[in-house]
Amino acid sequence: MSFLMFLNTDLLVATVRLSTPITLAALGATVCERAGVVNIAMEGIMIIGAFFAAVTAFYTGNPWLGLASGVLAGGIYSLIHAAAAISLHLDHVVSGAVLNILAFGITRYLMVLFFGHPGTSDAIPSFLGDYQFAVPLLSKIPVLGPVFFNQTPIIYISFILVIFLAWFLKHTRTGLHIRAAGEHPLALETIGVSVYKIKYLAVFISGLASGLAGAYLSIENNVSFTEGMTNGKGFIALAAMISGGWSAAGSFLSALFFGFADALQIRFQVFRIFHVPEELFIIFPYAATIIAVAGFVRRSRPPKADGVDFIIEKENE
Amino acid sequence: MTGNKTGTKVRSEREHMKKALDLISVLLLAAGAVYYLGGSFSGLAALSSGAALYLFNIYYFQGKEKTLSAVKKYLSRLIVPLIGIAAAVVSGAVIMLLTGYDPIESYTALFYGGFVKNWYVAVLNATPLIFTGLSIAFAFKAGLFNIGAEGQYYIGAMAGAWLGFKLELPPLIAIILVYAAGSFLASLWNFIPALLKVKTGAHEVITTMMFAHIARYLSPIFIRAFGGDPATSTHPYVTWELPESSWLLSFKSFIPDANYRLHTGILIAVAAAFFVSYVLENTKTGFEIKAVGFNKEAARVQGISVGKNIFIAMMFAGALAGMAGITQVLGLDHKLFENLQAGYGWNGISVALLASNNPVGVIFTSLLWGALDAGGQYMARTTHTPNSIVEIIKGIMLFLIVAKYIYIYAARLIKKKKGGGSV
Amino acid sequence: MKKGIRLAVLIIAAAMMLSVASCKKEEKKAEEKKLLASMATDVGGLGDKSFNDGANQGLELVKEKLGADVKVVESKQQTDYVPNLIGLAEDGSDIVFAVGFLMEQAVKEAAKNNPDTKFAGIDIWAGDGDPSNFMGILYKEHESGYLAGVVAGMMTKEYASASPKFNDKNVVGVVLGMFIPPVEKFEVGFIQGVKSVNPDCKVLSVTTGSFVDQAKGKEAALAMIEQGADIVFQVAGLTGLGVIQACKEKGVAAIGVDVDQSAVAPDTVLTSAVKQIPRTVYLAVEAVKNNTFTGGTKVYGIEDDATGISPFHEFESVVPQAVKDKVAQVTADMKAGKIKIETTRAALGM
Amino acid sequence: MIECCPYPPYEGNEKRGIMEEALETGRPILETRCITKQFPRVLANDEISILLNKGEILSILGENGAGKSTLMNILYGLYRPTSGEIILKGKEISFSSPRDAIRAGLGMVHQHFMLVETLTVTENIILGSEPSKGGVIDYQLAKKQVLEISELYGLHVDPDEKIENLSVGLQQRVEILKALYRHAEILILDEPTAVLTPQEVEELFRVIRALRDKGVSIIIITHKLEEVMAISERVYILRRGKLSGEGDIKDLTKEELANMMVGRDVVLRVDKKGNGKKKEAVFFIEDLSVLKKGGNALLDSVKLDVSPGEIVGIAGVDGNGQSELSQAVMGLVKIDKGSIRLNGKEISTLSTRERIDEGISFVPSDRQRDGLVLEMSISDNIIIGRHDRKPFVRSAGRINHREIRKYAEKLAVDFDIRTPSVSVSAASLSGGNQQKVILAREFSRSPVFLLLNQPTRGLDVGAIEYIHSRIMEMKQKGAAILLVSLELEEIFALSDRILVIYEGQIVRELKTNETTDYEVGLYMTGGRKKGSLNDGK
Repeated sequence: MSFLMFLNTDLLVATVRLSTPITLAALGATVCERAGVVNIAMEGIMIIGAFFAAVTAFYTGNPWLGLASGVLAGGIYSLIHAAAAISLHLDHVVSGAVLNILAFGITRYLMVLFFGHPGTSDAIPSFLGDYQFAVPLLSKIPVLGPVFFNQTPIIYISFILVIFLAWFLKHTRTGLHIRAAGEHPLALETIGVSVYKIKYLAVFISGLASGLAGAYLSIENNVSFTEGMTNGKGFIALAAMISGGWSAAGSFLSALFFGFADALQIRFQVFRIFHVPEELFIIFPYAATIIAVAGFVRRSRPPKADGVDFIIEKENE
Repeated sequence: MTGNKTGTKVRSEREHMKKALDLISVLLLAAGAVYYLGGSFSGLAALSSGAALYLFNIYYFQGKEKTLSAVKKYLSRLIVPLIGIAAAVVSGAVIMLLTGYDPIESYTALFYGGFVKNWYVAVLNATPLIFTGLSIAFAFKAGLFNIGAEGQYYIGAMAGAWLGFKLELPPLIAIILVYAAGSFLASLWNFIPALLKVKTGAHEVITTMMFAHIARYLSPIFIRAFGGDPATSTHPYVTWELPESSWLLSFKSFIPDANYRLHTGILIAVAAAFFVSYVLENTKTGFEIKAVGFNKEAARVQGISVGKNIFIAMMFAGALAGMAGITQVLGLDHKLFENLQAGYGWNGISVALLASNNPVGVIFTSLLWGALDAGGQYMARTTHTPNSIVEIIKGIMLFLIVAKYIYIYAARLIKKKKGGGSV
Repeated sequence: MKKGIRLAVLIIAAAMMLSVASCKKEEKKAEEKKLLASMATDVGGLGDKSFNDGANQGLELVKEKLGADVKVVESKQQTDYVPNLIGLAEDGSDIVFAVGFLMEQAVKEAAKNNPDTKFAGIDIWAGDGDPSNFMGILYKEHESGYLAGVVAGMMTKEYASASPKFNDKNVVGVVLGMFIPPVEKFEVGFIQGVKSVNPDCKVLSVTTGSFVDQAKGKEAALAMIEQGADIVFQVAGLTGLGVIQACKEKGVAAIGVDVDQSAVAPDTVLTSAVKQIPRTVYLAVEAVKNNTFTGGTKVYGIEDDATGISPFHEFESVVPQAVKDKVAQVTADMKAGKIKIETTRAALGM
Repeated sequence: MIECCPYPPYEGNEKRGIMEEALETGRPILETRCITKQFPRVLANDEISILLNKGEILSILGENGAGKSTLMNILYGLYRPTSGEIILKGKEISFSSPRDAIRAGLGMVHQHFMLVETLTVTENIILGSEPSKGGVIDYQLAKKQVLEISELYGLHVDPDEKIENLSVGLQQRVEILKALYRHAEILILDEPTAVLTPQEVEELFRVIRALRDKGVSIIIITHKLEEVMAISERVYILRRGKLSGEGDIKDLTKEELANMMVGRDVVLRVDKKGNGKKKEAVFFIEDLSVLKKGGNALLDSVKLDVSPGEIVGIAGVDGNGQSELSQAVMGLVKIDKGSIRLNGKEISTLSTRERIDEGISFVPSDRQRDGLVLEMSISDNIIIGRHDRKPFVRSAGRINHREIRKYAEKLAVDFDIRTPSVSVSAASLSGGNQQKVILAREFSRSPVFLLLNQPTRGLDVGAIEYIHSRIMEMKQKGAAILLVSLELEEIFALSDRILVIYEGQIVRELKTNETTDYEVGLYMTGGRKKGSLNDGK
């Protein structure tokens, strides 16, 4: 058997599929942190997004409505983080941790209400995976064609979002304001832009993106919602964003790296290349991330005012 | 001359008496705590009489004002948490009503189950939480987020089980050695994250979390290595039982009516909390860690090594989280299960935050969390309310207690109202 | 502000009235003593589409057929096991089920302390020293796995032309959740079954490390399908839903686990390697009702109809008679004890 | 509405005619009436009424903490006044955010620049008023506009450069451009000269005058008397939140201004008597270089020495290697070359800890970032660095809280730290008292060598006087002192010798009494060809 026969296009396609939820959540986190709000709540927001996407798709039979409601639910849920961290001046990490805890309680509670049983939802009648679409011509390009141009809707959205958000941060007014809010919020406030509004917006955007990541899991990659189906992906996204140097493109590449490592370990198992316990394969992507962080990723700088509370009128001047 | 001498004598007598009374009240408090944690409610009586004696002591020797200010001091610390708990309970009730459950019946079951009926379960739940909570709180003090406490917990549990098998020593010595060596191994689990943090600046949130995943998947390999032959053993996916010499003492051995599962790990946890508190408040190491945590730059300028203290904090945090695993294995299970949903690392974050990273506070928040979990189970069993409502209530509680700014807003609002009304 | 307070007061008052009202209703309870059967799940909780749900279905069956009251409580952490089991006993249960091998120690303790209540443990073994009011229930998962393997082994090669779902690569796969005893027995049985009818067949195997990660399950199955697997056996709980989804998308066949999973994707699920937990739960309760309950271990297998494979449903016409005959023959041999099936990877030299 | 006389009688001011005169000319553009701002604990502004005429340069003079900045922040919409009104071009207005103020034609250059360091000049200038189509910024147009304005006012700066790569003077220029870009008719400059060299100050004044000639009305907030005299036409003086005087510059003397500002005569002259003749130097730096990651030098072959009882001043524009120099001395940055010796011992290989033990004390420039752990108590901040020494620690690393408290209380008295208790957090102190905590810590170690980096930054006159006197006391006691300061006034007031640092090199050594601030300023900006050190001697 050829030792490296699994290094094929399918590996890359699998990489993209595995990294999509991570990419989306990491993109959202990038916007959020560029505006100076630390976000560790992606895991919780994703699970909320996944749940509402599945519920809506289940009851309406329309996965596109499910997509919309999952995204929106993520956005709305993230506003709790915005309110807590920005208006109530709660430590951002604390607020994020609370949101993660709450999300699991809420979905479990609602599972029983909506489906009458916990665990996994009933299968939705139609899912976004049915809308796989090959871009004419482009999908014929060897290797890259199937990887980037013959995919399902949310995967396309994630590609577009990477480019869009990188462009958005660089070239739009709001993007400029977001970057300024994370570096020097007072400078922004003093020229008449409300820092609070910008931060709220950034958190909301991150919520939408994480909600989309959740929707991907429940109604595009699969056809039902399962409690805990995010399985730590939100935190991997956090790692991807940090090792991606707080940039859209960097987050995408880091997420791809993790997805690649994960796809690779599955193939290691399929080919049973090493005779060691399976758990060692499962560990592989995590270990690879540590090595990548230690070896390749240099000290990248977070936005200067990341996680710093912003209060305009000081109590004791 | 003589008068002066008598004065001194009287004073010293009073001093002695005060000291003696103080000692008695501390002993009462300690004994009460031990009994209460042992599941015996007679401990509550000892606790309250100890507290009363303490206050009486202040009143008798220092006067009314001091007493009042002491009472005030303790009450003012409690007021925000109590409001937060009350508000969360009310929000929970509203949710239950909206979704068709009976709040009064549910809460009765929740609190009766958590604090009375199954109080010993609350204590069992709290024991590992105190350790992981301490671990996270301690790292927070140094400005680090030990998000991977869960991983150190697994390492501690594995180390505890392994050493428990390997060390064939008399009981007490075996336990001490298991704790020492096991927590050392768990602290080593944080060595690479600490090293990377200091040398390359790699964020500890990434590294400790990745290491947590790794530890989690190592535990099944470990269990298979130390478990019986799956084909013949009675319990194939659990390790063998530890020799009794490495079991922790159970409360039943000195409180006859205690639940037989309740072990003295909780006392070790409480002692650890006081120890951590002591280290932070009264040692130069604690001083340096706090200085580094609050302001790295200023600490560096004063010749305090930031790297060294990050190392100390990470390793110590690892050891504390490891002790949670050790205690669970030596005290409760006496073997290592494949239990990948333990979640003690995660809940440790909650209890640490809830206690504002105060080590002694962690004891109380862990007990509260443990009681809510135990009560939630009781509630789910005796009523129809699903116990996921408890998770929601816990989340709301966390918000309302930690978001102190809510109270500042509220105070301002009330003030404004009053001000506006009078004009 | 004041309005807000008033509103809050109103809500609270309303809440109290409501609850008082509901309390009163419940006071008038029927006095007659019904049989009460109850269970405590392990930390996996309900909705695992595996043993917890299986036991729960058993209780539903009991409720329906024996008219008994049932009660289910979900455990959240290990420390909950004993209080939940004892609590259920104190609630007047006639029999309490402990579900999952993690609860072994707990259920034996509970049984010891509540000698008047019967206890049963799913996937738990009872030894000589164990109390007589405790019954351990084990299953021969490897038998189900073996039968599923026989079907897979034949369909992937000999009868591959029966449906476009199958190819000529002679490869099948197994996706595992976490590597725990019942999972291992299913897998090992499956491999032996495949090899018994198709010695050259390649059996791929991937452990995902989770019972809830659908995406991971799907990816594992896809990786196998890429390598030519045309039948994938999932032993991964909810993760397995992703496996079935992958097979559905790629147009290959899947084999379900624990319960008949045909309903998940009728056109994809060839059959399921089942484990009749509901039935065994029902039997245990029935024994209590008839006062025939005895302690010790009860190992259910093919002879009790507790293991085996589910009907082919939509594949009824696809699966040739030869395969059905073979299944029937193997089943008969198993019942007759003619087939020795290993239960561990170690025994297979893996 | 609270009744308030628009022209309250000022303490000791009889020259009310100007106000009325100004009103009569009918060209006031901005007016405040009885502005009061009450913070929870401080009355920052107490019924302040001022008036700005179109096209004039107005100064607002006052010490730190007199309420100048608060007043300007109210004008700019950052704070809302507790009471009082603002009248702009004859209409009463109320700003709810800076946006309103900007729309109304106000621009502000803050003392601490409101520039985002990672963004380019253009991005900073257009921030908040971006030329855009559908939310997309038209960078081409923006750049063109920026270039046009900088051309118009003669304020040249590279529009594509990042702020972090610009000198302070240029950053200020960007700030002014930012205001002009928004068509500011009224420009408020908050302490604009604080960090500039004399040459840069002159350049700034030229720009200000040019702006005035183009019709911009300007308010300068400052605590420097000389500047008020040099640039402005009219002045208001604030003291403790109240107006304490106002008038035409031509009618006022410096002494009168000083008196109105502080309430007493100020002598910013320190008795610079040395203690006898110069001793052998104890502190040497030779050939010291610190390289940036890219490779260019932050410090380039620096050589200097300091004798006991001597104060050597390092003059330079911010960002020319001062902070690297102090970091190198303290061992906080890796040095690439060179040696540092104290008392004949090489210390450049020692840790920070060991250097402190060798007798170096250090007052960092940023007291909140490098000097104090704000969350810790005053007593902890006083003993930090010696927290592991007897008597503050008993055996086995146990801290002796009683000793610490005793010691801190003693130093709090010695150094006049005003606080209810030494156990409150350092964050609760005023800036001056925070600085005293640092001095108490550092001076009480009886250092052989004392490194001071901007020891009086942002403090009011009283605190500056006090700190200067303590520094002179240390000199008398025989400490060798190296003083880094951006304020030439301070360098001249304290030091015996002046070293000028420019782009990481010591470009000149000058004797204080043989040079002028103008000459030093010239070297600070690299104005003269870099001569060798010996030229000065």
